[in-house]
Amino acid sequence: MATNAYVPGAETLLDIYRRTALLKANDERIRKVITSGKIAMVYYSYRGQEVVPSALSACLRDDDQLCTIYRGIHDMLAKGFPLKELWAELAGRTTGSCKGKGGPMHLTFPPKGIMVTTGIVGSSAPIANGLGWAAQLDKSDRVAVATFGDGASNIGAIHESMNLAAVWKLPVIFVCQNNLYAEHTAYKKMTGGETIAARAAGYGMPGIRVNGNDAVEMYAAAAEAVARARAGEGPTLIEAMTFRFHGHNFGDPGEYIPKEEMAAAIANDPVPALRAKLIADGIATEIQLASIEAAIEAEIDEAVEFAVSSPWPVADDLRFDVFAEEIAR
Amino acid sequence: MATNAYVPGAETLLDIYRRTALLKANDERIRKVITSGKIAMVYYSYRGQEVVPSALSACLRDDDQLCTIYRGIHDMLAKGFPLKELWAELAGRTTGSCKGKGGPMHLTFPPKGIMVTTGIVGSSAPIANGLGWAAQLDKSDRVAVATFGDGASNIGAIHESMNLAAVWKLPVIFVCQNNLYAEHTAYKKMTGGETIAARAAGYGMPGIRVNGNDAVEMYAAAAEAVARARAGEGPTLIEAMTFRFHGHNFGDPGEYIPKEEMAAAIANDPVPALRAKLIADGIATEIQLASIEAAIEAEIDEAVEFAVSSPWPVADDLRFDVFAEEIAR
Amino acid sequence: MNAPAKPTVTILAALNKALSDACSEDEKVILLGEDLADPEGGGIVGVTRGLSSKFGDDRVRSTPIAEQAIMGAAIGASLAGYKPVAEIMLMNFTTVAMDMIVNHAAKLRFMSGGQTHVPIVIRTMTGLGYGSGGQHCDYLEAWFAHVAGIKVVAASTPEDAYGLLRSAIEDPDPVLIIENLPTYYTPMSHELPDSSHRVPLGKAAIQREGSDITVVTYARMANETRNAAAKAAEAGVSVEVIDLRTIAPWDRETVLASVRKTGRLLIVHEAVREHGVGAEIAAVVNEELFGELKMPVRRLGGAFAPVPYSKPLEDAFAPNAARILECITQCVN
Amino acid sequence: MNAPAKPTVTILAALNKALSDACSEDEKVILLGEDLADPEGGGIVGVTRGLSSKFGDDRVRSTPIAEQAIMGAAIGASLAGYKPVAEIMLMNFTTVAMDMIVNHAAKLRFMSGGQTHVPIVIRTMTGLGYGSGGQHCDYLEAWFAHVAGIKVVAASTPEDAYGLLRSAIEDPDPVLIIENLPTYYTPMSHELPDSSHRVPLGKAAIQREGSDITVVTYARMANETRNAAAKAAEAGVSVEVIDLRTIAPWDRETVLASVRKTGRLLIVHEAVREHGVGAEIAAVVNEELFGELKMPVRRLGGAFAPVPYSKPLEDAFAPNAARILECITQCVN
Ligand SMILES: Cc1ncc(C[n+]2csc(CCOP(=O)(O)OP(=O)(O)O)c2C)c(N)n1
Ligand SMILES: Cc1ncc(C[n+]2csc(CCOP(=O)(O)OP(=O)(O)O)c2C)c(N)n1
Ligand SMILES: [Mg+2]
Ligand SMILES: [Mg+2]
Repeated sequence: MATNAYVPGAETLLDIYRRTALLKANDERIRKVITSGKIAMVYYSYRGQEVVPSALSACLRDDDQLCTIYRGIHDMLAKGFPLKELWAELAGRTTGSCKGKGGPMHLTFPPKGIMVTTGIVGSSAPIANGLGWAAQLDKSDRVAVATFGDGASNIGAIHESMNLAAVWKLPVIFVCQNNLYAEHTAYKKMTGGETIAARAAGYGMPGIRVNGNDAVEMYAAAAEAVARARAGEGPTLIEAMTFRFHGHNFGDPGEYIPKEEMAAAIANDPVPALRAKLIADGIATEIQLASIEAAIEAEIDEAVEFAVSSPWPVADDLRFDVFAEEIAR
Repeated sequence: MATNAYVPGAETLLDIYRRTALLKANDERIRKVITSGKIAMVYYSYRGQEVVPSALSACLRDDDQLCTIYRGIHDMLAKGFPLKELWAELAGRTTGSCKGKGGPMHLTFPPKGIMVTTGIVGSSAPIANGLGWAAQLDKSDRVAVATFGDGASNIGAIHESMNLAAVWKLPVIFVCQNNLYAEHTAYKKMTGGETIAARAAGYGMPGIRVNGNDAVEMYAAAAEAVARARAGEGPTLIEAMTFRFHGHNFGDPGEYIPKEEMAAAIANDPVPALRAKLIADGIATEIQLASIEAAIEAEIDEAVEFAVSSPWPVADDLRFDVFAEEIAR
Repeated sequence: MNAPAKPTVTILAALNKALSDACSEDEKVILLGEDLADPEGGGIVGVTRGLSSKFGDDRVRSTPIAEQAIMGAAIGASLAGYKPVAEIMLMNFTTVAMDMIVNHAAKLRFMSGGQTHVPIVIRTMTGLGYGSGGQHCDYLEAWFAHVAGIKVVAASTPEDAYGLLRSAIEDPDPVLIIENLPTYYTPMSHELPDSSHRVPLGKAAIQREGSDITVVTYARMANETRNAAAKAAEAGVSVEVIDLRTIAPWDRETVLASVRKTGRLLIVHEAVREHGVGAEIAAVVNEELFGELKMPVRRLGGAFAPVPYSKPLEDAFAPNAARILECITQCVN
Repeated sequence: MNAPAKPTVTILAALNKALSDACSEDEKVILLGEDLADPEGGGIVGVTRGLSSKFGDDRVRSTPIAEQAIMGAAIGASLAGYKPVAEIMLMNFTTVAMDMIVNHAAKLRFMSGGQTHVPIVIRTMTGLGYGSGGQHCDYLEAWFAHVAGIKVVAASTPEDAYGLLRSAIEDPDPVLIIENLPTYYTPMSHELPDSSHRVPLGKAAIQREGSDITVVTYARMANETRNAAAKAAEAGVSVEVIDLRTIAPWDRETVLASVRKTGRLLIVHEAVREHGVGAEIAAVVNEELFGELKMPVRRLGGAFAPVPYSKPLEDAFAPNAARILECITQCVN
């Protein structure tokens, strides 16, 4: 599926791996920290989906902008969300990127283009269009990315957004992370039509389904879509096939997923697969990768420590950031 | 495009013509009555679109149910809305089908299956699904029809409805009357993709674009869709190409429509075309048709007279029909 | 002497039984919503658990994530004689379905001149305390109360949850039921309500009689108010606690009679205070009992802010028993 | 003696000039909405006529019929430094875009801890009198007033329409502007406002001073109230007319000062009275001026019903000058 123009080189693959390793380690740490009781939070694990945003972000610049969803910490970390501000926000502290007001479902970090995280299914896409419109007006070649899930594909906002983006030829990339489940509901059961990607044709927009767990394939699709958008040729829909290895949110045992389906997915865990490929292809050595991974763990240690030792907000903070002016008591 | 199974016979064609003649005469009368100042109302002329619902309704029974829109009096009359109750409602009288509370945008007449008329773009479709679900539960072979415009195709509700209907295999027929304009906006300008019909594929649903002004073609598409729905084989999207000969609503001069486009459409007025075909094919004589048309005029005369001589509602009527119980003052 | 048996029955169980009994007694009752059927776990908190297995997946259906389609399907089926109970998982998600609820469900009876009506129930849930943040914990009852043609109810006990839901299903008009996440799981009663139990819509409950001050409230705040009232009693303050149960139309007679007696009124809800339902109640009581009040009507409500994430902020957002008690104490002094 | 020249300037013209001036002065101002650009007629009532021709169709864009997409595009562009003015043709159509407005536009500043903000304006219109019926004439300002993070304004004169719109565009937070269909076309002023004219958000206007009773109102009802007040004056009753102009946050100081002076308050709006913004104003005034009022705060509002079609019903739905006068007369006697 990958055209030659968009084959990732060795350096790019290593870059992608670096991101996936960070994402995987971070997810594992979050679940550990929740289990230990150190930080309480609502958490939507992305374990298993790491390659999608890692390969995508390898095609993006800091000024490219992202609208993501509650299950989006992988998208953000891949795009460069700094760990300390992330963890402090998860811990609800004033040092968090959102001063503790947003939390895991509303993480924001504009310096890296992380503009909106929404807890409302489907609502990332309409806003990404506006970011794309602004890029057009600015005559910038930056792009906007909207990520959302397979379940979100059936909601009205997504339809309206894809049509508008097509009609206005917006530099927007719609990335549907099809992990085959929407909460407890299987993809097949709630989706008319075989693929989400096929719906793009109805808007006169290119749509492609790829194995999102394959770094090469995902990179090729993303790079092509980004190039199209930067060139002013309009939006693309990428349906990235993937899987989540945990329940919908932390605490959901995921009993609705057949055991064999889960086992097969885990057997194809994309992160060790990419790791093995790097070594097999001679792109990196075991020692190099282990040292990358160790550095990541250390960085996370530091971020967690920073977070839990930061101050809590106080009730009076509710008066600020509602409007530019403060709210009188 | 018509398969042999769904070619309308002579009687059916005459039946379709009878409806189109009624629709055309009724539209002309409404505009005349408004111009004369006899009745004031908001009015969305359907002149030019008569064949679509006439051919469709020739495939429907009284117990089949319809959700239509503000530009929907043609849909309703074709389905059997009685003229007196219609005109009295347009005139805002207590004898109107809705006691004067609904008006032209909210006409309702359940005995003929006319269940909902909505002024909100796109909102006919979600409700039609519920009527379809009820038919399924009743193990009835009745069907539900949602009509809407080309502009409505780009709103979220339509997307959600088509997907749900496909997934639940509902006996629903989605009829998009593509008159090439949404208010002042040309179809091409606001629609991603070549046709609306093509979007059906994205839901795994049959979708067909037909010349809605051609009784034979429209009938064939409608009959096939209705047969499919009655057989439990699920929904169909029909994109019926047509045109409106007047502005969006009464008073809109329609300046955004290029003169040549309008002239060409009027030159192909579907009602006289069908009339001429009936005579040419020997299905009816000029005398027969003229007598049908004269009877229609007389019926409309009577309805208008009934309407304007009926009593007005009084303020106290606002306390009723909000809930089943009356509202205290 | 034996210790009294611990309560075991929760609001969750009462709602589940109400839906089950309604489905058993009337085959026109049908259910739909995201993840609602048993293959999808019987609802994300389990209110509908077991029902699709019992009543079939024609009548109890999981849906795509498409709230407009959900509401439309409910409205349409109701027009054809069914009594759909539609779940909008969280109250914030009603924002994508307001057209269906407000322009259609609430108005079709009127706009059709009474030819059609929309006997649907919309079950939805909200509630803070779990760190869900700004888009999952809104209290929007005032919006719906402002709309003619739809009723709004909320329960604070298993008995009321059962009785209100059964009455709502039997009501010929649309009813919005607001469930409260943190109150689902608290064992409060000893027995599940009998299938004949009903709570009439429009009738408040005097949950505690008192003479010094009336507190009008509903949903989770009724529990907090009961606790505050118990504490106040220890300090010699006699609080009358009125749980509205039906938020719209609210029970003016019961509220006015109580305030006529006590001369003092405090209204408590979690929703943002400004333009909340407390405003309407305050306006009416002031109008009806002008000159009869011992103090101005007071209101406690949520902060004028989105619901925040961080625990100390979340805790500060809404009233609780301690703050209600403090306010009661101020009022009577 | 010459007859005074007839006024020629309408609210419509003032709005058009405000948008044009804003676009001229700040290239970050952009407009979008259905049928908004000149090839589509410059808006269905012409508020944006001429603007796409003047400022280009990159900045002034017609959209598909897709209110969620419209609002999303406005929000996104504002996050990237623009000042979008989005039109939602009629207020009832906000019901399909409430998620974007309430969960996103109003909350992003707060949820991002102030990192982002949403300086958008939403222009919408409503108003009865044309027989549009139940789905085209709702007055939903109370919904938005209940939401922290969005401001709500409405003008009753060309000067205020101009000044409020300019201020709204310059405001760093989302502002909803409610225009009123029947008031667009009435010539009310002699000159178009100067481009420096602003009306600060949050400040009411005392449109007529008086000593016997205060009437607080806004939008079309301000016009009706001015007429009623003039008639009342003939009968010797001195009415102070306050046009809120900003409905949320409303100008408590001005209202309280006036009611402190007159001792009487009537609130008038077209929106359904129950749970309308009048309820909040009544609640606050009663709380702040307890014991200082000569009569209970009264409210006139729309009937508790959907907006009806038939002329006599439509006429009966909302207050008008005659009913306001009647109520004023009752109040002062
Ligand atoms: C409008 C709306 N409806 C329902 C929900 C509840 N909800 C949260 S996540 C989710 C499932 C979404 O599934 P999908 O789009 O596949 O994304 P995934 O969680 O698999 O990443 C649902 C129904 C919501 N947040 N917003
Ligand atoms: C949700 C919503 N947005 C906007 C409108 C205003 N409006 C009424 S009709 C119309 C055009 C609809 O065009 P189309 O769907 O093609 O139907 P037609 O009028 O051509 O029959 C618009 C924008 C509306 N009624 N509802
Ligand atoms: Mg999914
Ligand atoms: Mg059209």
